[in-house]
Amino acid sequence: MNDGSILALVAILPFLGALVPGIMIRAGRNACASFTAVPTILALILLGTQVPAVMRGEVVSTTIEWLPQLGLSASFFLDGLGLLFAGMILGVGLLIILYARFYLSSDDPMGQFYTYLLLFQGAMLGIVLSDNILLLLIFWELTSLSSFLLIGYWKHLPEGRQGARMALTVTGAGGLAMIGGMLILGNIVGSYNLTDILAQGELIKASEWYMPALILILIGAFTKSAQFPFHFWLPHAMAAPTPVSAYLHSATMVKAGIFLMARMWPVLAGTEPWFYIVATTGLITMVLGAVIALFKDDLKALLAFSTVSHLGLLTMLLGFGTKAAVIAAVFHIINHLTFKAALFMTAGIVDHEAHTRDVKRLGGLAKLMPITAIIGTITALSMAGTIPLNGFISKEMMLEEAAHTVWYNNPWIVPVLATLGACFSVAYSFRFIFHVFGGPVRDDYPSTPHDPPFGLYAAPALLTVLVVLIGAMPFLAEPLVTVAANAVTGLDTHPHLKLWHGVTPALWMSVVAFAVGGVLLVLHGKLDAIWARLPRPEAKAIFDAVMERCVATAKAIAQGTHNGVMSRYLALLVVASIAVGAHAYFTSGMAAPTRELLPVPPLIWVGWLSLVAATWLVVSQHRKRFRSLIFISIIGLVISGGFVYLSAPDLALTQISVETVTIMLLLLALYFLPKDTPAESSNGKRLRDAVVAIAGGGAVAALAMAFLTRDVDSISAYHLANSYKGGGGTNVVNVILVDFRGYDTYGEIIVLGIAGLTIFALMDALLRGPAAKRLRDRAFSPDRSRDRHPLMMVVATRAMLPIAIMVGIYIFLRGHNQPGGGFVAGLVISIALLMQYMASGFAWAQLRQRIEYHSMIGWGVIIAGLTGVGAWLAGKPFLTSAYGYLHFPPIEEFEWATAMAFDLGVFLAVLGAVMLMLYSLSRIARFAGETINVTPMDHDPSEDSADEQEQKEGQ
Amino acid sequence: MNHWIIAPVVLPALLAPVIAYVMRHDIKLARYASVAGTVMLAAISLGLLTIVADGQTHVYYLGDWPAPFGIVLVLDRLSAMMVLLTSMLAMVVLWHAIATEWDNRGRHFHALFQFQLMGVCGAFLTGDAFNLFVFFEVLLIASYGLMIHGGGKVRLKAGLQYVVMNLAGSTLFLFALGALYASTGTLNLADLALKVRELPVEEAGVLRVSAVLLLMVFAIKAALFPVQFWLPGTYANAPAPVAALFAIMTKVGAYAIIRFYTLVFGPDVAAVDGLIGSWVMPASVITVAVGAIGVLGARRLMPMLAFAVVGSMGTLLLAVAAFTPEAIAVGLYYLLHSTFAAAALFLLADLVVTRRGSDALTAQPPIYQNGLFAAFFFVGAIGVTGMPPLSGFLGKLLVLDGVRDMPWMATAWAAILIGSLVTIVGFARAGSVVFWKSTAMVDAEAEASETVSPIGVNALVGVTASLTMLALLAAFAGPVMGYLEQASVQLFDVSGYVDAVLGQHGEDLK
Amino acid sequence: MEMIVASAIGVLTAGGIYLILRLRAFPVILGMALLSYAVNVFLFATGRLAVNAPPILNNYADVSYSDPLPQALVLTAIVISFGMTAVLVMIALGAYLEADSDEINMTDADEDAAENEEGQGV
Amino acid sequence: MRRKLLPHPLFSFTLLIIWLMLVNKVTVGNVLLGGIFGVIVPILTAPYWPGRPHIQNHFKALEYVLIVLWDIVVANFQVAAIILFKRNKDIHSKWVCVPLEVTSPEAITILAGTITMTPGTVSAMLSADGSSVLVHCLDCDDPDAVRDEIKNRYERRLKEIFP
Amino acid sequence: MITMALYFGFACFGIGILLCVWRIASGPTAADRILALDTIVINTIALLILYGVHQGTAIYYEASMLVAMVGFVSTVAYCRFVLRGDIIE
Amino acid sequence: MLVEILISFFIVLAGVFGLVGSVGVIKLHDTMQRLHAPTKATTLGVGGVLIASMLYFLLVKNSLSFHELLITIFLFLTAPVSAHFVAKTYIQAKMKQEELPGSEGEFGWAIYDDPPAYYDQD
Ligand code: NA
Ligand code: NA
Repeated sequence: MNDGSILALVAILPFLGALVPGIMIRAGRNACASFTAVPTILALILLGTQVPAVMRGEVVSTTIEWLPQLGLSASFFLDGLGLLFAGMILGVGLLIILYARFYLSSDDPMGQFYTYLLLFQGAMLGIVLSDNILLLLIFWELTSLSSFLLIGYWKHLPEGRQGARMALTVTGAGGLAMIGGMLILGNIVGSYNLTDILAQGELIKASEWYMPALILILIGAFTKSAQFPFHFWLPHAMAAPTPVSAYLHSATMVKAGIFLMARMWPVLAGTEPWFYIVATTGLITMVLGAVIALFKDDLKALLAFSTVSHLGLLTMLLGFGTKAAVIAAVFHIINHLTFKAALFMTAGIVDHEAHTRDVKRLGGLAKLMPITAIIGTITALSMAGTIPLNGFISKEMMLEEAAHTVWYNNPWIVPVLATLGACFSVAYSFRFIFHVFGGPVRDDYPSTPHDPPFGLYAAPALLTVLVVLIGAMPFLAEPLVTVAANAVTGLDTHPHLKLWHGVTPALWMSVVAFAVGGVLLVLHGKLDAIWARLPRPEAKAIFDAVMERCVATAKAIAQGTHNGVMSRYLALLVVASIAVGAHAYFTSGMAAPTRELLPVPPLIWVGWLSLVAATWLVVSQHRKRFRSLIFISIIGLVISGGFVYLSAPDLALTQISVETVTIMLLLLALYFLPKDTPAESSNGKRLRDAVVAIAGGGAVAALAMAFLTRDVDSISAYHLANSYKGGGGTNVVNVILVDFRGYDTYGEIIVLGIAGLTIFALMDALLRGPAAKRLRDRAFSPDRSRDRHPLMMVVATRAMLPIAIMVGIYIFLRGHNQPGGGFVAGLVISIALLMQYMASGFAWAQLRQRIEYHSMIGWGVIIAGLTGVGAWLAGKPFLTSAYGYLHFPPIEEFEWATAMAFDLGVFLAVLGAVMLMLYSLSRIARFAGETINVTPMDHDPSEDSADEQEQKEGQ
Repeated sequence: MNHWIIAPVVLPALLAPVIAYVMRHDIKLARYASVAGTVMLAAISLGLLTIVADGQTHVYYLGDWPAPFGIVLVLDRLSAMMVLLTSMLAMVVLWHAIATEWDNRGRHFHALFQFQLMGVCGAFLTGDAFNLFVFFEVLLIASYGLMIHGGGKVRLKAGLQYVVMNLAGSTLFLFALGALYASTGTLNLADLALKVRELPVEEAGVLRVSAVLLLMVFAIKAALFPVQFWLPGTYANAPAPVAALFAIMTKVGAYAIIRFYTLVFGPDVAAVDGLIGSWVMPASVITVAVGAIGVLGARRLMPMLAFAVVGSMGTLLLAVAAFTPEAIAVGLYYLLHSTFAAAALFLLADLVVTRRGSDALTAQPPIYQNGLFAAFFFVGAIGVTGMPPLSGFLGKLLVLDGVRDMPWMATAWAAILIGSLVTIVGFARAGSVVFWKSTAMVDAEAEASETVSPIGVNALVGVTASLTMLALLAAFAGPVMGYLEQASVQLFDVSGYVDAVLGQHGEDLK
Repeated sequence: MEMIVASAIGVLTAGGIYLILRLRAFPVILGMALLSYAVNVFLFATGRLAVNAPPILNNYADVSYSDPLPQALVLTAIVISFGMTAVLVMIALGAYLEADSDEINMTDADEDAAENEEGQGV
Repeated sequence: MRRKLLPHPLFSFTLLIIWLMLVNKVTVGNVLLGGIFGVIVPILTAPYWPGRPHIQNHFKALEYVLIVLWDIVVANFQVAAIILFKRNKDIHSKWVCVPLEVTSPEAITILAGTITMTPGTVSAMLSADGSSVLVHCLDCDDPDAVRDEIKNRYERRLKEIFP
Repeated sequence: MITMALYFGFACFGIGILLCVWRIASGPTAADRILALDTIVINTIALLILYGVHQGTAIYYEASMLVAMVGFVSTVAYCRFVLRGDIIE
Repeated sequence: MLVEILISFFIVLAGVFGLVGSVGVIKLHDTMQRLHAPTKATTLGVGGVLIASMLYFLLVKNSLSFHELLITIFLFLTAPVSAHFVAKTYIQAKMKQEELPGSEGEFGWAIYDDPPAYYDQD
C-alpha cells in the first residue's frame, strides 16, 4: 500500500466504523464504546505513519478517479495543516468516545450516538484531507448533516430539535454559498484540485470573479465557525449531549471554518477585501462573544460564547494576512482545543454531578469535587490567557499582532478592541472558576456532587496535562506549528514559541486585560443587572421569527397558488399558451399566401350558422345540462356534414358514431349527476373567462387561417401512391390507419382498452366506498314515466338489430377500400346493441350476450398485437402487412389482407370498450336500486290473449 | 433491423390484456406475471443498452414502411437509457406495491401498470411526432387508472383534476402537432429535423407557434411553471406506489423537451433561434422556487414530496435550458437521480403514512419502529434535497457546473442554491416533527408495538433499492456520466440521427 | 371556405375554453367535448381543404385526392379522445358520488379534513 | 338439422336482400356472401328474438303496404296545406283514444307506426296493457271518424295479417 | 335542370335545418328540442343523398345510413332520459 | 330530358315537403301539433330524395342503385317510434292525466300506469 492510499483509508475508516456501534451495541455498552474506538485508533495509527513524511515537509497524496467529467476526484493529501487538524479530530475524538461512554445515561441509545459521532468524525477528516474542493464540499455538507443528528440526538427535547435545525439551516446555507464560491474558484483555475488551486493565488486574486468567490466562501466559513452575524446558532447547539459539544465546539465542527480560511489563505488572503472582511468580522465576533459569555449563566452557554469569541480571535488572526498572525492562529488552534475540550467535559461532569449547569446555582464545588475543580481551574486559566499556560502564549501572540495592525488608517482600534476582548475573556474565565468551584459549599444540590469515576475525568485530565505541558514547554508544539503554518502560508515559517517574550505591548495589554477582567468579575452582579435590562436582540427569537415568517409566507404562496382551483390552473395554461404562441408568431412571420380560397356555397353558411348558434347555446345555457347535450348534438352533426363536404367520409362516419356513443355515456352519467349547474361564477370571473376564451379562439382561428392559405409539400403523396400497391387498399385513410400508421392505431385501441379497464375498476371501487351507500339511498323521481320497455320500441329495435348488424359487417368489410373500417363497425354494432339495451333493459339483453366484454377488449388488443407480431415470423418488422387475392371461380376474386385481422382487433376492442362502459354505468344504476327485468318488454298483450285462450280451454 | 427494439412496447402490451382478462380473478397469478414481465422488460432494456454501445442510432421501421412515411422507432443511447430507467423504477415500484398489498386495493392494478410501462417505453422509443402523442395518451390513460386505483373521495377529485389538466394538455398537443404538420408536411422526427432547418425564420410563424405550444405540452408533463399546479394535488393523493411510478412521468416530459429541442428544434435551427431556451430558463428558475417554497410551506407530507418533485424538475430543466451537450448530459444525470429520489421518498412516505394514519405534518404519537423510519427518511431526504453523499449532491454540482458558461449563470446558481437551502430546511422541519417531536409524546411506541407487527423486509425492499440506486449513482458517477455524455453527444448529432432514420430508405426514394 | 373553417375552429375553441373554466365537472366535460371538436377540425384542416376529393383511390379516373394523412390522424385523435372522455365522465361521476358534490375545485376540507393545527410550532 | 342451420329461412332471405342493398351490386360473390351472413346473423341474434312473428297472409301484407304508401302521399298534401295555409288558431287538434283488438306486439307497432306515418295523426302512447292507443289529430272535427277510419282501414287488415 | 333542382333541394333542406335550430334554441320544452333535432337529422340525411347525386357518387351513402341510425338512437335516448332518467335500465 | 324532368320533379317535391316539415316545426304553436310536421320531411321529403337518387343513378349513371331503399325502410321503421317517444316526453312533462281521454281498457296510459304484471325481479 502506498502512502497515499493510506490517506484514503484514514478518511474512510470512520465511515466504515460507523457501522460498528450498530452491530456491537447488542454486546453491551462497554463493548460498543471499545469497538467504536477501534477505527479511530486505527486511523490515528495510520495517520501516525505519515507523520515523519509530513514533518519533513512532504505532502502525501492520493487520487482515485470519481467523476472526471466534473473534475471531482477522491483526492486526498496530507500536509502540515491537514496533519494538525486530522490529529486533533482523531485524538479528541478518541477522548470523546471514552468520555461519552461514562457520560451517556443508560436510557440514551449509545449505538446511535457513536454512529453519528463516527460519521461526523469521518466528515471532518474528509474536509481536512481533501485535495479536491468538490470532495471537500461533500465532506463539508456531511459535517452539517452529521452534526444535525448529533445536536438533535435528544430528539424528545425541543431545544435539541430546534438547535439541530438552526445549526443545519445556518451551516447548510453557508455550505451552499460555499459551493458557489468553490465552483467559481475551480472555474477560474480550470481545476477543482486543491493543490492546483493553491498554486494559482495570483490568478485568482486578479480575476474579476475573486470578490464573489471570496464572499461566498467566507459565508461558508463564517457560518460554520459561528462568526458574527452567524454566531447565534452555536449556543443553541449546546442542546446536544456534552460530549458532542466538547467535540464540535473545541476541535472540529466550528474549526472547519477556520480550517477552510487557513486552507484558502494562500489564494484568498492578503488582499484588502480579505483583510477588511475577515479581520473585522473576527474582531467583532471576538469582542461580542466574550461580552456575551460573561453574562451567560448556563455553563455550556458561557463556554459556547467563549468559543465564539475564540473563533473570532482565530478569524481575526487569519484576516491579518501576515505570517506571524498565521503562526499565532495555528498555535491558538491547538491551545484552544486543549482547554476548551477539557472545559466542556468539565462542564459536563459538573452538570452530571450537580444536576445543573446554572452558574448561579453552583458554587463551592472545589471542596466537593477537587479533581474536577483542578482540571476546570487550570483549563479556565489557560482560556483566560494566564501565564504559564498554553493559552497565555498564543494570546500574547495574538495581542502582539493586533498591536501592529492598522485598521483603516487607524492604529488604535484593533489593539483596543482586542484588549477589550481579552478583558472579558479573563472575566468570564474567572467567573467560571470562582462561581463554580469557588465560594462556600452550597447545600441546595439535589444530591451531593463528588468527583466522577476515572473514566469520566480521564479525558479532560489528559488535556489539562497538555495545557500545562505546552505552556511550560511550547517548543514541543513547535514542529507541528511550523509544518502547519508552512502549509497555510505556502511559505517557510520559523515560529519560535516561547513563554516569555519580555515586556512587550502585548504583555501590557494582557496586564490590562487581567486587571479589567478582575474588576468586571467583581462588578459582575451589578453588570448582570444592567445587562438584563439592556435591549438585546435575542438571536433565537429573531431566527425563529424569521423562520416562522418564511414558513408562513411559503405556506401562503404554496397553498395559495396550489389551492386546487382548477379553473385557474387551466386559465393559466390557456393564457400562457396564447402568450408564447403569439410571441413566437409575431417575432417571425409568414410568406405570402399561396392558396386560392375555396368558394363558400350557401349550404355551408347554414352549417356555419348552426354550428355557431349551437356553440353559443351550449356556452350560454351550459347550466341546463340536458339541454346542452342536445345543442352539442347539432355541433357533431354539422362537423360530420362538414367532413363529408370536405372530402373526409371516414371522418364523417367516425365523428357521427363516436358523437352518439359519447352522448349516450353523458346521458347515462347525467342520470346520477345534478341536472343543473348552479350559477357560481361572479360576473367578473365570467368576463375574464370570456376574454380568455375569445383570445384563445381567435388565436387558434388565426393560426388555422395562417396555414390554410398556404401550401406545403406533404409526405402523403407517398401514401396515395402506395396505398393500393403496398397496402392493398384503395381507402388511403384506412390503409394509413391499419398499415402505414398501424402502430398509432395499435396504441389507440390500447387507449380504449385501458379506458374500459379503468372504468370497470372505478365502478368496482365505487360500489365499495361511501358512494355505494349514497347510491343505495337514492330516491327516484315519483313522476317518472312508468313504461320502461315500451312495446313499440322493443319491436322496432328487434327488427333493426339484424339490419344494423349487417350494416356493421358491411362497414367493416369495405373499410379497406371504401369509407368504413373496424372502428366505425365496432361503434355501429355497439349502437345496435345499445338500441337493444335501451329497448329491453340491460339485464335482459346482457343475459343474451355471449362474449364477455372484458375478454372482447382483451382479444381485440391481443389479436391486433399478434397480427403485428406475426410479421416477425416472416422476418419482417412488427405490423408489416401482407395481402393477396383469392380466386374462387366463378366468384370474383376475393381480397385478403393481414390488415383485416388487425382491423378485427380494432373492432373487438372498440365494441368491448363501449359495451364495458355501458355495463359499468348500468351496474351502478342497478346498485342504486334500479330493478331489472327478465322479459323483453313491459307487457306483451299477445300473452294475455294466450292466457285467456288457455283459461278458456282449461274451463 | 433488430426486433428487440420494439420488445419494450410489445411485451407489456401483450402481457397486460392477458393479466386483465385471464388472470383477473387471481391476484397471485397476476403478480407473478407482472413481476415476470417487468423483470423481462428490465432484461430487455439491458440488452438494448448493449445494442447502443456501438454508438449507432438504431432504427426500427414499423410495418416495413420507409421513413418518413411509416412510423419508426429509434433506439439511441438516450432512449435505451430511458427505457432501462423505466424498467428499473418499475421493478422497485412493483415490488413495493405487492409487498404492501397496494395492488389488491382495487381492480386491474397489474394490467394498468403494464400498460403504463408500455406507454412510457413507447414514448421513449418513438421517432414520430404523432406517435409520441399516441403513446403520451397511452401512458396518460393508464396513469388515470392508476391514479384513482382504490378510489376514495379525495383521490377521485384529485384524479379528476389530473385528468382534466392532461386532457387540456392533450388538446394543446394536437393543436401543436397540427401546426407542425401544417408547416412541414411531415411527422417523422428526422424528416422534421430536415424540413425545419430549411424554413427561413421570417416565414416560420406557424412552425414557431408549434414549437412553443409543444413546449407547453411537455411542460405540463414535466411540471414546469406555469403549468405545474396540477402536480402536488395529484401526487399527494395518488396511491403512493403510483406516485412513485409517476416519478418517470415527469421525466417523459423532460425527455420530450430534450429530444424535440435538440433534434427537431435544436439550438442550430434558425427558425426557432433561442426561442425555446429563453422560455425554459426563466420557467425553470421559477419552478425551482415553487418547489422549494412548496416544500417549506407544505402542511402535509405527501404534498411536500410532490413539491420536492416540482423543484427537482426545475433543476433538471434549468440544465436542459442551456441546450448544450454538456448541460444536457448533466441534466440527464439529474434526471436519473431525481427519479429514484422521488420514488424512494414516496414509497417511504407510504409506509410511514400507512402506519401513522395521516400525513399531516404535525406531531403525533410515534409510530412503531420510529427510529427505523426516521433513518430511512433521513437518507431519503438527503437524496431529495441534494446533500452528500448521495447522487443529488453530485447532480447539483454537475448542474451548477453545466450552466456556468450561460449568461444567466448567476440566476441559475442562485435559484438552485437558495432552492436547495429552503428545501433542506423544509425537510428538516418535516422530519423533525414527524419523527423527532413525536418521541416527546407519550411512549406510544411500546403500545403500538403490541398491535402492529414489525415491518416486513419485503415492504422495505422498494425504498432500500431506490436509495441504493442513489448511492450507486453517486459511487459510479464517473462511468454514468461517461455514458450520458456520449448519449448527449449523440443527441446533438442531428445529421447522424437523420441519416440513420432516412438514410437507408431515404436513398431508395430519390 | 377557409375563413368558415378557421372561424368555426375559433368559435368552438372559444366555447370550449370558456366551459373548461367553469367550476363544475359537467360543463368542463362539455368544454372538453367542444375543444376536441375544435382540435379535430384543426388537425383535419392541416391537410388543407378540398371539395369532392376523398382520398379513395379511383382506378378509372384521374382525380385529385385530399391529403389522407391528417384524416387518419384525426381518426386516431377522435378515438383517443372518446376513450379519454369516457374515463373523464366516469371519474367525474365517481368523484360526485363519493363527495356528493361535482365541484371541480379541491378545497382545503378535501385536502386535510383531519388535520389539526396543533403541531405547527415545530 | 335444417332448423338449426336455418332457423328463419325468410329472415335469412331478408338479410340477403339487405346485404345486396348495402353492397348495391348483385354478383355471385355478393349473393354467396350475403347468404352466409343470412345464416350466421340469425344464429347470432336468435337470443334477441324470443318469439318470431307469424305473418299469415303475405298478399294482404303487400296490399297493406301499398294502401299505407298511398295514404301517406295523399295525406301529406292535405297536411302540408294545413301547415302552410291555415292559421294556427284555426287548427283544431284533438286527442283520440283508439281501443285495439290486435294483440300481437308486431301488429300493434305497425298500427301505431302507420297512424304516425300517415299525416294528420300521431300515435302518442299505448295504454299500459297495450289495449288502447292514444292518437293525436292535427286538425279534425270528428274524433270518432278518425278512430273508425283507423280501425277499419288499418286495424282490420292487420288482424288478418297477424291473427 | 337537375342541378337547379338540386340547388332548390339544398335550399329547402338547408333552410329547414336553420328553422329547426331556431326551434332547438327556443324550445320551450325538451320534447320540442328533441323533435327539432330529429328533424335536423332527417334534413341532413336528405342533404347527404342530394349531395351524393350532385357529385354523382355513392360514396356518401354510408354516411346517410349511419346518420339515420344514430339519429334514431339519440332521439330515443334523449326521450328516455327525460322520461325515465336512466336510458338503459 | 324526360329523365331530367322526372328526377328534378322528385327533388323539388322532396324539397318542398322537407321545408314544409321544418316550417311546421317553427310555425305550429303547440308541441303536439309540431310533432306532425317532420313526418313530411321523413316521408315525402327523404322519400322523394331517395327516389330521385335511384332514378339518377339508374337513368343518368346507368347503374342500378337500390341501397336507397334500405334507408327508406330504416326511416319508416324508426320515425314512428321516435315520434311516439317525443309525444310521451311532451305528455309526461306538460300534461296531466286528466287532460287526456281515458284509455278504454283496464289500464291507464303507459306513462302513468304500471304494466299489468309489474314484478320487480332482482
Ligand atoms: Na382508428
Ligand atoms: Na301521421
